[in-house]
Amino acid sequence: MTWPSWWNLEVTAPFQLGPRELPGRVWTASGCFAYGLHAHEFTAADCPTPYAGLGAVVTKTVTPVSRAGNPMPRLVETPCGALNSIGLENVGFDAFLDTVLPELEALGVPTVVSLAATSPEAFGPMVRRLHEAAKGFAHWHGVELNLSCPNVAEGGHDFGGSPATVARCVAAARAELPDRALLAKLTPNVADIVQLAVAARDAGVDAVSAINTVVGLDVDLRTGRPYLPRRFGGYSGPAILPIALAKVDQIVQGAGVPVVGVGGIAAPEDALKFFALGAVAVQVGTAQMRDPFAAARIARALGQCSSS
Amino acid sequence: MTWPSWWNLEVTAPFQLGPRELPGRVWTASGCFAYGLHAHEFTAADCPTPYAGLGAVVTKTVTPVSRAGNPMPRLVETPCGALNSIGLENVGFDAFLDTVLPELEALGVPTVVSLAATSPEAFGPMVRRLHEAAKGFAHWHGVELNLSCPNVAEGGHDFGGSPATVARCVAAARAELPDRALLAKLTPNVADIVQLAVAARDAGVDAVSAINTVVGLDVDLRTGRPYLPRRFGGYSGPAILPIALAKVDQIVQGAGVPVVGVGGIAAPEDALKFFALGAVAVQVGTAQMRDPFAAARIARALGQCSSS
Amino acid sequence: MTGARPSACAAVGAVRSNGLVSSAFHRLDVELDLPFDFLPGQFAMINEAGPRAWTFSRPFSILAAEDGVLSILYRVVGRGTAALAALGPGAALQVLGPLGEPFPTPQADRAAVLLGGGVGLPPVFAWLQRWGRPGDHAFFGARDGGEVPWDLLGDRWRVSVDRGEGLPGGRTAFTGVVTALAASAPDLPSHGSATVYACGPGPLLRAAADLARRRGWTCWVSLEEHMGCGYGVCKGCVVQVADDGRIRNATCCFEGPVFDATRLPDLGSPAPVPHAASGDIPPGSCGGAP
Amino acid sequence: MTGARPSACAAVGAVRSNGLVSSAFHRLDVELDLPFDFLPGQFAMINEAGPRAWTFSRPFSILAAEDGVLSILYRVVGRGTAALAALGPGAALQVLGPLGEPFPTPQADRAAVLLGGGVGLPPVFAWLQRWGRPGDHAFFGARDGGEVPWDLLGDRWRVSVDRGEGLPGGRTAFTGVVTALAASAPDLPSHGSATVYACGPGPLLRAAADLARRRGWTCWVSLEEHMGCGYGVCKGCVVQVADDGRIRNATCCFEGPVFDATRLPDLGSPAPVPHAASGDIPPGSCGGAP
Ligand SMILES: Cc1cc2nc3c(=O)[nH]c(=O)nc-3n(C[C@H](O)[C@H](O)[C@H](O)COP(=O)(O)OP(=O)(O)OC[C@H]3O[C@@H](n4cnc5c(N)ncnc54)[C@H](O)[C@@H]3O)c2cc1C
Ligand SMILES: Cc1cc2nc3c(=O)[nH]c(=O)nc-3n(C[C@H](O)[C@H](O)[C@H](O)COP(=O)(O)OP(=O)(O)OC[C@H]3O[C@@H](n4cnc5c(N)ncnc54)[C@H](O)[C@@H]3O)c2cc1C
Ligand SMILES: Cc1cc2nc3c(=O)[nH]c(=O)nc-3n(C[C@H](O)[C@H](O)[C@H](O)COP(=O)(O)O)c2cc1C
Ligand SMILES: Cc1cc2nc3c(=O)[nH]c(=O)nc-3n(C[C@H](O)[C@H](O)[C@H](O)COP(=O)(O)O)c2cc1C
Ligand code: FES
Ligand code: FES
Repeated sequence: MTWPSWWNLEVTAPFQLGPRELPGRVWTASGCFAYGLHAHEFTAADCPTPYAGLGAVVTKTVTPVSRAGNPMPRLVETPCGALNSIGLENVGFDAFLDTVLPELEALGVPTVVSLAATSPEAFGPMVRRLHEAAKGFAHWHGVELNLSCPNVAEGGHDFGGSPATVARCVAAARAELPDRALLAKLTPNVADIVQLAVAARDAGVDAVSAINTVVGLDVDLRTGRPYLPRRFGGYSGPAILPIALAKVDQIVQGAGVPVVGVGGIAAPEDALKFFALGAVAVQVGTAQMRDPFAAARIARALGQCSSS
Repeated sequence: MTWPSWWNLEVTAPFQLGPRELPGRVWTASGCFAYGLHAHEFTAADCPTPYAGLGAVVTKTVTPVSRAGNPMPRLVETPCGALNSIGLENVGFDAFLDTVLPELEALGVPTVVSLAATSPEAFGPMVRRLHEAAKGFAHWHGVELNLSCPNVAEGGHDFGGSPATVARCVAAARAELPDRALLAKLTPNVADIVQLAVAARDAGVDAVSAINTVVGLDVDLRTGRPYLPRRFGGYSGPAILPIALAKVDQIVQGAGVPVVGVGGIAAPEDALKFFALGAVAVQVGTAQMRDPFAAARIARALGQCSSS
Repeated sequence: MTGARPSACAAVGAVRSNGLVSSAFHRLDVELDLPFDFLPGQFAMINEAGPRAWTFSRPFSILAAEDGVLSILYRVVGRGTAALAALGPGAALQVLGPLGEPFPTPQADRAAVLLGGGVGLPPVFAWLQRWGRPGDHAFFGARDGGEVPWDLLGDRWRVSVDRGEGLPGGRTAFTGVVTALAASAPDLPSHGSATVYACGPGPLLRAAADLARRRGWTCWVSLEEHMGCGYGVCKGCVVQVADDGRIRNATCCFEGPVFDATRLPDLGSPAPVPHAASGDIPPGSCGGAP
Repeated sequence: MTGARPSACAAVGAVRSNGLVSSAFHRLDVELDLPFDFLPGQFAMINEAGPRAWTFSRPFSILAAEDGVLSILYRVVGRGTAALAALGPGAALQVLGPLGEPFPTPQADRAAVLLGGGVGLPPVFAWLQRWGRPGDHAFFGARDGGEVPWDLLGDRWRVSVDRGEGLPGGRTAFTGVVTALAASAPDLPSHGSATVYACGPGPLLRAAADLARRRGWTCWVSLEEHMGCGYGVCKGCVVQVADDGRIRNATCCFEGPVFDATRLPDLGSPAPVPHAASGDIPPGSCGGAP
């Protein structure tokens, strides 16, 4: 591809995000690359490893207790994307701290840990324990709060929908995380995402990640019923790129907080669009499922151009 | 295509919608077929006219005074859809009543008139004038309130975002429209579309149309700036089908009001998915731009199967 | 302008042949399932058939339509035209046309001056084929000699090129813009006695309008704008035209693509005046059309 | 189960050949840009390269991989396989593999009973090619005689068909399900002295597990589940397995697709017990995974 004249960002150079310097601006998104440990021996003709040039692997969201997730089927492909209903299947916070994080550190994988909890205040103790367990880890760079989960303590509504709750989550985590980057991942399923970003900013976040998946549904024509057992799924992939770009633009213009762009990135050009709007970094989700080297290839393509 | 066994709706047979019987369940959507008058002499090998089997043409939204619309470019194609920023260019309500509506009546085109206004209360007088102008018209079946426009009287926010305002719009129109179908077209750019549908239902609507376009943005890589002069556009086409299906399902399950499904329909299978969820009718928008016979072909395909 | 247009059909087509006719121009011949008639200056919306169709069809001027075969000439500039160029014989297309306002027919007392630039050739080429008289003048401009579809043009067309490269043996071409070639032609019609028919890039159209103004000729231009529907329903292709001294939006696809150059402020004709009333709803995020 | 798996590569492939090898099975041979090794039972994720790639690649068992050419056998069942069938020589593919847990290698004291149903043939076929010994038994079942890839199978495979139609001259086949053919074979290994390797539709796997249970044989089955990533990262392909008497989710792509049939409640093996703890967040609309 030919590169636009305005483009001059070094995506594979370190950059400062809050208290922490991260090694690059192209990351993998939570939930689409597991804990980052399944592909480290994979090979490709054009890329040394799936981590090459990556700024971070955002690990699959972990919850205080492990989860078995939702019934199958959990995925539907649509013409330009997919719906997922994984239901946050994960190994649980303890196993994550005991086995996953040390392995990432040993492999030297730059890591941002995605967390979900059952109440805003539960994030504080989780972050504190993470901090203790990862003391001295050189490759653990930050925490991303997944705020799109039902808030059990407050009636099952999404954490993510209320600015006040977003603020409480961020404040609880920030208090325990002075020296690593803190990100809040916002849901697009609201009328005004800028309010959420402002709340996160005021509560001390270093950046917001936008966007998580969009609520969608597909019908199984054989039965006439929703294809996913829980009816709704999270819509991701190229189809949501224009929606993600709109939300990122709104936040950049309206909230004055650094933004990590997520949603629909499958090619270097897609990532460029987020950077053009002012995103400080990007995450590759669904495309990483098809190609374990997707983010690395995007980083390489964008890196080559800025260094030439 | 082979038809699912559960499918038994007669989409090209008349059906009752509130006080009015409409001739069919496949309609064209507002803004994608203008006033329905540009294609009536078009021919196709497999369809007698673009109106064949249609339940209604929903005309381009008209406003009290004509509008020149937004600057060019107004459209961007995305891999699975498009963004538009037409800016409601329209001939204005007077010209619509004087020239457009009589021509539709003369041609026998089943018509639903889409209206927007500057305050909720303005809908009352518009509907009254429409009613007077169309007295005795056999093919004018109803009004669709486009509630996704800025509410000037109330600070420029979208009419469509507030249940209370939706209720006022519907009530104002309903009072003047005892004998035609009244629909409210809802915006998807809210946290909870069910609340809007409930408000519309309680204020006396016969059905809600869901959805209007989703806010999106595309970047022009040559300049690094948003491609559309007004940054944001309305996202439509196959990419939004899963979002529209989700919203329609939420309304059908949660609001108990008839729903007309709109968003992403390009093939008979897409329309089937809305009917499977309980929609009483569907509208074809963006696909009608590519093919003036799109809705007619969908009606024909679905009609053939149910009558066989 | 020219009276009844042939009515449009939504046809299904199959590629008969598709390939380069010069270094940059592809010619596509499509067999249609419906009879297809057109007037020079009209265009067709073309798209792949089936699930690979793009959201919007692409507009192409009609080069010819004979015995159920539609021909266009195109340059690859983006994704749609690249996809088109990859299609082989038999590939299925959807075709909507003929569409738009054609070029006016000839006037007995006026010679025609045809100006075609690059892939703006088809409408003026079709005009000459259909209406051309011995005294009409045809000029075609391209970037270089390799780009020129010499066989298609035959002897009637005088050719200009920006750069002299790629000229095949035995061919001559003026070096410079096509309007300069036309202006310098020794046999040009006198003041007030010609009509210009022009299609090509913006600078060509501006130069054509300017030439016509200076010579007192009528000037018809065929414009290109981004299009959504091509048949007047989406308002996605408006151009500004002057009517009664006021500027208003006209759809390029339905009121155009052919316009009288004097109605187009963008071609330097009348002085622009403010827009017609924009209604009482402010611009911004608007229903289905933010 | 079998020790070190070859590590996977994300390769770029070009179709060498792609066509029907029976009335229903297509064989695709792809040249890869990287060396490719595999163990029988492993699979590859395959997708078109470039902008026409589907969101998710599709999993196919590996039939063979020799000299940089990967071969699969597939049936057209939906949009991805239909698109695959339309590709001609030279078409670009993306290939990720080999993936998943292979079938165990042979045990000296046990004969192998290979059971392949329909497009479940590749993993058991590849097993026989790689590990087969004279005393092993190979059974293949298809819907009818036309569906059977006779040339590929050669003489070693005994064939069953649901319906006798389409049998080419000189070929014989048992009419009935493939497990009935196996159960009725006169030369079957005795109780406890065989290992079953099975791949095919659910009913075949259940019948295979049942046959093995009754005969005291070990039984390995290769499962099919919908897949997103194929390499263990999305949790989109879980199957329920019994571990220590409890049922938990295992990824079909990474812990499988080959499983010991006795661990699979769905094959009628152990009695299902409640799920392992699901954590303290209720199911429902969950972050990125509603
Ligand atoms: C009435 C009319 C007749 C035309 N006739 C011909 C013809 O005979 N032969 C031919 O080769 N082309 C013709 N065009 C232009 C042709 O439609 C565009 O080149 C084509 O749509 C580009 O599609 P794409 O997907 O390849 O490019 P895109 O990826 O859509 O765009 C590539 C570049 O082309 C520009 N572009 C896109 N569409 C248009 C457009 N409609 N007008 C001007 N610039 C555009 C874009 O801004 C961009 O810079 C005509 C256009 C119109 C409006
Ligand atoms: C490990 C593994 C190995 C496989 N090996 C082969 C093989 O060697 N040859 C072969 O022809 N097929 C094989 N399959 C099945 C193959 O992956 C599917 O047929 C293919 O993904 C269907 O894609 P599609 O787009 O054509 O169908 P879709 O449109 O995706 O679906 C069509 C139908 O197939 C079903 N389906 C889709 N994916 C799967 C799946 N993964 N498993 C079961 N049913 C599915 C759908 O529910 C639907 O009924 C294998 C599957 C797995 C998991
Ligand atoms: C299978 C799958 C699982 C996901 N799991 C999570 C998760 O655990 N936590 C989270 O914050 N986001 C999760 N997401 C959302 C992605 O991180 C990302 O925000 C979203 O998919 C949009 O980006 P994309 O279009 O690049 O996929 C998941 C997405 C997918 C497709
Ligand atoms: C070019 C364009 C113009 C539109 N104009 C209007 C409009 O005037 N009024 C309205 O209610 N909706 C308008 N819409 C929205 C459509 O009616 C429809 O709700 C939306 O496009 C989703 O359906 P689709 O995916 O089938 O296009 C417009 C959409 C497009 C693409
Ligand atoms: S392209 Fe739609 S009105 Fe001209
Ligand atoms: S398919 Fe993604 S984990 Fe198995």
